[in-house]
Order: sequence, then C-alpha cells, then structure tokens
Amino acid sequence: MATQTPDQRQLLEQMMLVRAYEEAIVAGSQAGKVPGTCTSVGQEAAAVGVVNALAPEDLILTNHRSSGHLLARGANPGRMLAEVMGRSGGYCGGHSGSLHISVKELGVVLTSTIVGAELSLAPGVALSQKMLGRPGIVACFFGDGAACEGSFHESINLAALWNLPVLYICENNHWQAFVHRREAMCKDHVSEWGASYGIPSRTVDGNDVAAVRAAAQEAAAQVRESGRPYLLETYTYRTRGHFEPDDQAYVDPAEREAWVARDPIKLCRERLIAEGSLSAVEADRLADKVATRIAAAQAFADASPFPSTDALTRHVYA
Amino acid sequence: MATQTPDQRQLLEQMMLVRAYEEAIVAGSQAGKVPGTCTSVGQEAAAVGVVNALAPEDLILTNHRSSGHLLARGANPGRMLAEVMGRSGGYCGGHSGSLHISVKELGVVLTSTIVGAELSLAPGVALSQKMLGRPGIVACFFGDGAACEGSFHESINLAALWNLPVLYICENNHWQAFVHRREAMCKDHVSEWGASYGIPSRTVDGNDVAAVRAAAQEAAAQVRESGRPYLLETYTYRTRGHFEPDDQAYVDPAEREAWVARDPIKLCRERLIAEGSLSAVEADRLADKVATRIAAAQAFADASPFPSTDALTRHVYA
Amino acid sequence: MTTLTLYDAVGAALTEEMRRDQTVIAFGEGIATKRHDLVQEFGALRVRNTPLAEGIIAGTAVGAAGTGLRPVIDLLFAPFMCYAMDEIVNSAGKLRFMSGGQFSFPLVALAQTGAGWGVGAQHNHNVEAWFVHSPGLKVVMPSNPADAKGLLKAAIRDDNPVMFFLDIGLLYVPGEVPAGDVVVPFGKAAVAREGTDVSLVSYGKTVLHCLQAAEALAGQGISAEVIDLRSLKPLDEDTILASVRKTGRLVVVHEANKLCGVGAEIAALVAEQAFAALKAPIVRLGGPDAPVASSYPLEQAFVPQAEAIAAAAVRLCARQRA
Amino acid sequence: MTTLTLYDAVGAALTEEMRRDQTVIAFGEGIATKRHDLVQEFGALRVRNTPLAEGIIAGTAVGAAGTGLRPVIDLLFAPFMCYAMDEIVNSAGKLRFMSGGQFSFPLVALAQTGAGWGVGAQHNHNVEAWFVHSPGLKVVMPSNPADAKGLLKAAIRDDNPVMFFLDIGLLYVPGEVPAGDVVVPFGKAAVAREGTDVSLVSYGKTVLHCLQAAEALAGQGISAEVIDLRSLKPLDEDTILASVRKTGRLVVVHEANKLCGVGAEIAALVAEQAFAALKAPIVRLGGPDAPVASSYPLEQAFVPQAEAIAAAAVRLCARQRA
Ligand SMILES: Cc1ncc(C[n+]2csc(CCOP(=O)(O)OP(=O)(O)O)c2C)c(N)n1
Ligand SMILES: Cc1ncc(C[n+]2csc(CCOP(=O)(O)OP(=O)(O)O)c2C)c(N)n1
Ligand SMILES: [Mg+2]
Ligand SMILES: [Mg+2]
Repeated sequence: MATQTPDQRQLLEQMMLVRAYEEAIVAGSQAGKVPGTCTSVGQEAAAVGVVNALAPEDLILTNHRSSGHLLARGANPGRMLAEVMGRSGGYCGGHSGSLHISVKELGVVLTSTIVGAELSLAPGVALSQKMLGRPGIVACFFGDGAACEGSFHESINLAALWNLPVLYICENNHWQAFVHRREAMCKDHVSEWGASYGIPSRTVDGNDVAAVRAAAQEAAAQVRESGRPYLLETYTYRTRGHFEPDDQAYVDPAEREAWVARDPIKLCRERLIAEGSLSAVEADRLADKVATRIAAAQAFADASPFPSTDALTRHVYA
Repeated sequence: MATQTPDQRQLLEQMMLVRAYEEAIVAGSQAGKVPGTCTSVGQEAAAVGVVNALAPEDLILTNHRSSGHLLARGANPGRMLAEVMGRSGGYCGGHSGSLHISVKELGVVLTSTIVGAELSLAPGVALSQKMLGRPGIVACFFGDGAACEGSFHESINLAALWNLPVLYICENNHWQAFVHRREAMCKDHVSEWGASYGIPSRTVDGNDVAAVRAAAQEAAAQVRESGRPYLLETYTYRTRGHFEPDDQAYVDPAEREAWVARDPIKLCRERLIAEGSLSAVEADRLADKVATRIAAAQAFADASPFPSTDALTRHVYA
Repeated sequence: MTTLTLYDAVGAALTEEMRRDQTVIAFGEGIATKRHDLVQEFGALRVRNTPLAEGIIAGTAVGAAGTGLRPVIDLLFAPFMCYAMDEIVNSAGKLRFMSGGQFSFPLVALAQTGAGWGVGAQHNHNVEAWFVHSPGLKVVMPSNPADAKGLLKAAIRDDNPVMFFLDIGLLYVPGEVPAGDVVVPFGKAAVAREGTDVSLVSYGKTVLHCLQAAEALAGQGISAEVIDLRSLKPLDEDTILASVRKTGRLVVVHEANKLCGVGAEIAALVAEQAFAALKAPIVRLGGPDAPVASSYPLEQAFVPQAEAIAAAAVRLCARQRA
Repeated sequence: MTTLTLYDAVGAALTEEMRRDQTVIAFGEGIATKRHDLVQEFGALRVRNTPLAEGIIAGTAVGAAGTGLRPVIDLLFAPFMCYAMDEIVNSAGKLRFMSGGQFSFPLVALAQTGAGWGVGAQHNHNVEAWFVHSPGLKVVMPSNPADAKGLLKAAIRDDNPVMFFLDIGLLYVPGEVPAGDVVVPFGKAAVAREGTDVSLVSYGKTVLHCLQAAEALAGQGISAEVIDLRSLKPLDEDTILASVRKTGRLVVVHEANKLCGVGAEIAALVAEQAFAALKAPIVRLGGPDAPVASSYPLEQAFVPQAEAIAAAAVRLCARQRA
C-alpha cells in the first residue's frame, strides 16, 4: 500500500485535471468561444486508470471523447484548448478542433471522430509495431456505440487472427449519443462479444480508478506477453450530456443519479481520505494546483491566433 | 420412416437437378456461352435441406452461389439458364446474370452479390413481414466469408434487438473465394459467433440432406414461434472451384478428397439404396428425368434472344 | 403560411406523410429521442432509435423498402454515409435494375451537410455529387424550409431511393412555409431571382450567397438571375439552359469540392447544350480539394461567399463589354 | 522491353518495389493465393490473404501507412470499395489534414473496374470520380501495361493514398513494357496520338477506342489528337488545355456515368480555361445513368465505342466548316 498511495494521488490529480479542463471547455462553449465538443464527465477514472497502465512506448488510438486520454498521457492542456478553439497553437493547428486531436509525439495517433474508425485503424498500427520490430502495444479506446459498428467485428477478428498486440478498451458509458445502450444491444456487457473471438475479455468497474488501473495493467501485460489482443470493458456512465449543450431531457434521472453518487473523483478522494493518505487540506491544494494549470492553459489558448486562410489547403497532400 | 422415404427421394432428385443444372452451366462456360459464374457442387444438401424446411410464405435472401436455393424453391431452370446467359427470357431479363438472380414470385428477394449484403438486407425484409402483419419468416443464406464482414455483426445484433424473424443460414464451405476459412477466422464454426448475441445457434453436417432438413425445420419452427433470429451453420465443402474456370491449384487435395468422398448426392443415394427405399434402376430413372429437364431448360435458354439495347436504361428508376 | 426552421419543416413533412401513409416509418441513431413527438403520435414501432451502425440502418431501409414499407432514415452527418455506401449504392441504387424491375426501393436517407458547426472534416463534407454519379438514386438539397417540406413530401412518395441533404447552415434559420399538403416536385429548379446578364446557379446555402451577390450586382447595373436547383438528380436541365441562353454567362456555385462536383456537371451540360449562347467562359466557385478545418475562420473561408460570386459575375460581364 | 499483360505488369511493379523497400507490404482477399510468387520471394508476413472484409483491409492499410509501413491492398472489384469508404475517404484522405500534417498515408488501393467479365453492376461500376471528388486522395487509371507498371511504382513511392484502378477489359491484353526501374510520374498525361482538328481526351480502355476513332477519322481527313490522362488526380490540366487550344474541339470519353464524372470535370475545366479557343460545343461520351447489365451485348453497348467517338468528332468538325 505504501508504494501505491502516492501513485493514487497522482491518479486523483489527473482526474481532477481532466474535470477542470472540461469545465473550462464547457464555460468556453457557453461563452461561444468553443464549437461543438464532447466532455467525459463521470468517466475520468476509466480514462486515467487505463492510460496510467500503459508504457511510454505504447501507442494510443482515441476518439471524440478524448480529454482524459490525452491529459493522462501528458498532453499540454493549453495546446489542447487552443485546438478546441480552432487556434493555430493547437496540436493540429486548428484543423482538428476538439473531436480528433492527435499528438504524435505522445504516441496518440490517427484520432478519428467517425465512431468505429479507431477500431478499423488499430490493427494496422499494431501491424506496424510488429513488422517494424518496435516495442509497445496499441491501446484502442472506443465506446459501446462503436461496438455496434461492423468495424468492431472486423477489427477484433483480424487482430485475433494475425496475433496483433491490441488492447481494446470499450468505455461502456451507457449512451450512444441520444440512444441508450439498452436500445442498441441485447446484452449489458460488450465484453461478452469479445469472448466469442477466443481472446481474453473482461469488464471492470470503470468508476474505480484503482480497479481500472489494476485491470488494465494485467490486460496490457497479457497483450505484451502473448502478442495477442485483449478486450477490456470499463463500465461507467456519461453524467454530462453527449455534447455541449445538451439538456439531457431524455435521460432517466434515477439512473444518472445513481452513477453521479459514484462519481469517480469523489470515490477516489473519499477513499484516500478514509485511508488517511490524503488530508482535506492536501485535497484543496490539489484543486488549486489544477485550477492554476487550467487558467494558464486558457490564457495560452486565448492568446493563440486563429490560423490564416492559407492554412485552408495546407497539409492536404504530403 | 415410411412417410419420410418418398420425401427423401424428392430431396435426392432436387440435389441431382442442382448438380445437372450446374454441369450445364459449366459446359456453357467452357463453350463460352456463359460469363463468370459460381457453382455449388458439393453443397447441394445444405441448400436443398434448408429450402425444403421452409414454408411457401417464407422469404429467401440468397447470394452469388444460389442455384441450389433457387431450384429447390421451384425456380424454372430454363429461365435461370437464360438469365445466366444474359438472355431476355431470364428471370431478370439478362440484367442480373448468374450472380444475383431474384424471383419475387417465389419469395426469393433482393439478391445481391456483394458478399455480406444479404446480411444487411435481411432485417429490413423481416421488419416488413412483422410490421405489415404478413406470415412467413425470412431465411438468409450467406457464406463463411460473409460472416467476416461487419454486416454480420450489425445484422444479427439488430435482428436480435428488434425481435425479427430471421433464420440465418451460414453455409460454411471452408472457402472464401481463394482464401481458406482458416486464414480468415480463428474458430472453425461461425455458430460460435452467434452464441454471443443471445440467439440460438447450431452447426449441422451440411452434407447430410436429412440432417440439414431436420435442423432447419427445428430452427425455422423456433424462429416462427419466438419471432426471434436463429443462426444455423451448415458445415460443408465447395468441391468445385470458386468460379468458372478455377484450377483449384491452391486447394489441399487431401482436404478436398475427404469431402468429395462425402459427396451429398452420393451419401443420400447410398443411404436410400441401403435402406431399400430406392433401387439402382429407380436412381437411373431419376438421373434421366433430371437430364431431360435440364436439356429442355438449355433449349429454352439457347432460344431466348439477347435483350435489345433499349434495355440499357430500363428499370433504373421506378 | 407558418414560420418554421428547416429542421422543423422536415418534422412537419414527416408528420404529415406518416399520417397519410401507414407504411412510412422512420429510424436512425437518436431520431426517436430528438423527434419524440413522432414517437408519441405514431408509436415506438414506427419511429425508432437504432444501434450505432449506419450500414445496417441503410440496409434495413433497403430491405424494408423492397418489401412494402417506406422508410425514412436519418444518417446524421453526410460523411457518416461512408459506412452505408454499399447499402445505398450497390443495393438501393442497383437492385431494381438488376432484378429486371421486380423490386422498387421507396426510401429516403436524410443527412446533414456543410459548414456551420465547426466540428471538422469528418462532420462537414459535401458528398452529394457521389450520389448524382451513382445510378438509381435521386438527390435533393433544399435551400429553405418551404422547399425542405415540399421536397421531403415528394421524396417520401417517390418510389425510388432519395438522398436528402440538409444544409447545416440553414437548419435553424426560420422561413415561411405554406400550410398543408404542398409537394415540391423533383426536377424543377426555382428561379430565385430573374435577371438578364448572368446566371448564378447554385443549391443549398450558397443560393443565399448568390442572392446577396445578385443584390450587390444590381447596384452595379448588372442583372443576375439566380437559379436554385433544389433537386440535383433529376436535374432541371431546361431551366438551366434557358437561363444561360438568355444571359450568355454562367457562374456555378457550391460548397462541395469543385473536382467532379455538381458544378462540373452543370458547366459541362452548358458547354455541350448552350455553347452557342455563351458570351464568356464559365466560372465555377466551389470548395478547394481539401478537407474542411474545424477552426471557424477556415470553415467559413471554405464556402464561396457573395463577394467572390459578385466579383466573378463582374469579370464575366466586363469581358463581354470589352 | 518485355511483353507483359497489365495484370503481370502490376505483379512486376510490386515485385520490384518490394525488393527495393522492406516496408512495402501487400494484402487482400486472395492476393497471397493469386500472386503466390510474391509470397515465395517476400514471405507470408509481407504478402497476406485476409478475411473477407474490405473495411478492415482498408482500415488496416491506413493504420499501417500512418505508422511506418507502405501497404498495397487489393480490393478486387471497384464496387466492393463501398465497404471501405470510411477508411479511404474519412481516414486515409483526411487524417493528414486533420492532424495538422503529423501523419502521412503512403498506401495504394488496387481495384478492377469496368466491362469485360459480364458479371453485372455490382462488379462492373466505374467509381473513380468519387475519389477525384474526395480530398487527400490521388487517383490513377492506366490504359496499358507499361503505364500500369510505371504508375504503380510511382504510387507505391508516393506519400499519399493512391486509388489505383485497373480496367478489367485491359487486364489480360499484352503490351510492351520497358525493363527496369521506369517510373511514370503522376499528373502527366500522355499524348497517345498527335492531331490538330479535335482533341479526344480519355483514360483506361476507352483510350484505345479513341485511337481507333482517330485512325478512322484520319481516313476522312480529320486529324484527331488523343490524350491519355493516366492520372485523374492530379490532373494534367496543361496538356489538356494545350491540346484544346490547338484543336479548338473537345470530345471527352469514358465508361463511367457521365453525371459528375471525370468527363464533366474536364469539360468544365476547358469551358473555364480555354473558352476562347473553343470552336464548337464540347461533347461528352460516357455511360448512361444506369447500372450495367450482365448480358454481354448490353455490357458492351454501355461503353462508348470508336464509331460513336468518330461520329462525334465528325459532327464537331462539320460545325466549324459549315
Ligand atoms: C459513424 C458515426 N456515426 C455517428 C456519429 C455521431 N456520434 C458521435 S459520438 C456518438 C455516440 C458514440 O457513442 P459511443 O461509441 O458509445 O461513445 P460515447 O460518445 O458514448 O463515448 C455518435 C452517434 C459519428 N461521429 N460517427
Ligand atoms: C464485398 C465483396 N467482396 C468480395 C467479393 C468477391 N467474392 C465473391 S464470392 C467471394 C467469396 C465468398 O465467400 P463466402 O461468403 O464464404 O461464400 P462462398 O463463395 O464460399 O459460397 C468473394 C471474395 C464480393 N462479391 N463482394
Ligand atoms: Mg457510449
Ligand atoms: Mg465460403
């Protein structure tokens, strides 16, 4: 426990950073500074837990709901915010916007906002790793919605068949935009689909950051060792809307509130405090630290100019 | 047994008709009268067994390897041959050719040669049956190759979710054109994939026409009763090439010969003779009968004119 | 007359057609959530949410249309149709012909398209020309709520698959819509403004830019005619050709990539059929051969604006005078 | 010089490029079976059969290309690409731009296209214009084995996704191919025959029909220039415009549907950029807005033939003389 404690504080801090970052985005959206964007409020443990189980040489494929993956990986929130706001200082020079930020230097590759595309791209990335003799597995994040696309079937079948080192992480957050998971699949767990391909698969409580990290560590180790895919499902809940703004009128309040009560940041903080490994003062200090970082990020993004129109046709062809 | 015997003779006769029809196609292909076409030699029991388990009001979706489904359903071999030869007397006026013959009057609907398309179309056909209050389930034939397309996943998930009366029949013939099933999926049986959707699924020996029919009868009854999908896999082998001509140089002769030894027509004939329900003379008489029908069909097709060029843009828009 | 946004005009057409015809059904990723009033009126079987899988949404529509229903599907944003191309192009567009006319496919596929939300190239990509190029499909794209309602009624009644594009930039702009059962037939362009010196031919939101340009041109003594195509296939060749035969000058304007776009088709049509009437080169204004950036100023700069349209028209008219 | 079919020229280019560059790999539905010699030389990891799933074949190519490999994929027949449109259009074509240039996608997608096998509209459908219309993709379609080899070498070396169309009608026709490392650069059309009275612009098998027409026209005293585009994007605008500026007359010919096809693009280009040189209307000859029937005579009638091309040229030249 002694060695784990400081580490869990880092996880807490990362989750708080994600939350604060997304609060800034929401504020920006409400102020008209940020166009259509998705947050991952309520899902921070699922993102932070998995990313912290990866090695630096591992590659990540993420999707439209990527703040947690990026920030946990060490992305600069200022450059992320700038990107979301369409500024030239963003990671993709404003070409991406919020939905498809990729950061090659951090191993976050090829982000697509076509739901299911991360699944179609992952085997090829793993094939490169394998054929070019590079270390590092490929972590592919996708939603329960993406699991309904045919690319789920095609991707897992190929990765299993070709022995590709892909850690598939399905963030089952109960929603596929405005459609409840129940309206889209008969079973509760995407991991049940994984089993039929003959690959290991498992569901973990996605709101418990320690459990997620432990499960992801074990899964990543298996992928590393076997060179074969693994399907890990993080069972969680999207407690803000699908995108900004979203009144969530379609959401069953009882279902949502049960999950809000299990907010991953709250759970983690309470546990650390209960264990005595975090004091209330320290928790406040963390909050201040995170707020300061996000304020600086916001300042950076605000100061970053819009791209000039000659960027219109830049980077189309290599 | 007494009631089954004449019936099994009909199945035998149908299989012999399919074989003779496809031999005519092969001859036509060798004579340059028939363009690219696929036969189903070795798979006759899988087709004939299932189609004979269906009711007249059931609808059928088939694919590029459809001779058995069509003939068992009662299609006119002359109009089929005419279609294959691109003649105006064909079921589709020569617009289809061999790969996508549909015969609405027999309930054989919407045939596509895009592998996997039958899967994508089936739920909609079943939805029509259900919403328009029509009796009849939907039998959707597809190959082990089609099972690798994403449409397999999307189709079964939707049919299970919406309670659609689809009998999925996977004809697992070991080949996906020039690729062996082993190079395309980790498991031997497509039925294993079905299980994870929470629908009944099962594999049957596809070379035993009686076994196929019995399994299909049971499956069709379940679909009819539950209104829900069922996945039946007929495990069989394509003993001729993928299309005409095909030297099969890529085929493992030992694997093929083991299946040729279990040729479905031979199996059925031998069993009936062993049971004493068919004499060698009667068997020869069946062969003659079938040959006469196919000769007449060929004469019809040969006499049918090619369509005139004003058919070029006919039936594009309704 | 009532005032409706284009989004609500679509809802009104859907409601009226579902009332008129029991076989009309609607499904898609969230349509039952977003248009919950339809669920309330027509029940949860006729208006349905689906799993997130465009291929099977479109395939199910094709299967259902071929066997007696008249489905309307919502594919959300146009680029998502990439997952449904087989079902749209190879099945909906071809199976009637391939079956020798045994089947027909009365279905409507709705998709939002174009600039306006700043969410980048995988949401904002105008692909209507693909479907004009593909046989067996009809393609429409209204520029205002009234046409949206009338064209959608026509689309639902049509026995062919119709690709129905909704310009995102127009979705929440209100406009006058005639009450009642007003159907806008396919293949009839609207002359949005009459003129004699130059023809500005467009569809979707750039029709409005053409109208602004025409207004500006009027101030400079140039009389511009504005043609709103409304349906891209069937295309109203007669109205286009008649206009160019009158004006002798053509500017075609759209947001989509110029290369092999609808503008290319119209330019080619005119260069073939109204060549003798042309007094000046044809001008196309369209998007560059590039994805669209998310960044607001870049997104806006992608779309041909009134100034550029007017400038092109002035150049063409100057040529003649010179 | 050796004599090769187009099919074998593709094999030769693949072999040479795989020898030259370890990162070139090839996969698809049956490529390891049909081109077993490649497996023998380069091993079962670099040349692979795949499951029957075009989406994941293309997606895997995009993923691999974006991270260091140079995949060549065989998608068999062009209409099967409908299952890979997201991977090709939304991923391969856009992710470089969307990432602000962080990634590039050096991949080649092969597909057979056009009439010749009599297997109907789901095998025979020319969709090259879709990809010309889509940003970030290059598109080529050779008319002979030598160009097939040289263009494929260029395609494999190109850092962008290249859609490589093989005309089925030409696949087994032998032709002279220069030995060794001859690369045919993109964006350079070939003047297949020089002439002064009319420009016949085409690509793929209809180039041969244009050459036959030119031969026939020569007998009637009409000197036709034949341009073989070879690459459809980038398009060699200079060669096209120079030819039309010389001849003053243009016939564009292809097998694909005319509506929003490559012919429309070329007609529009000329009507914009070489208007003053035009002595007669532009003529497009292309497929009708219909799927292609399987029936042999209908399949053949779909494709513009030499007689129709020559007749169009005669009409255009007569106009001038009249
Ligand atoms: C192919 C495609 N279809 C639809 C959309 C629109 N869309 C964006 S996110 C989303 C929901 C995705 O659900 P899920 O995969 O569960 O991820 P989540 O948003 O819940 O994290 C939808 C429908 C899209 N971007 N791409
Ligand atoms: C989407 C698509 N990809 C590829 C093909 C080419 N093709 C036709 S049949 C076939 C093999 C199909 O295998 P399977 O589904 O097992 O059916 P089988 O031919 O074995 O009966 C292939 C690859 C096609 N028609 N459609
Ligand atoms: Mg979700
Ligand atoms: Mg098979």
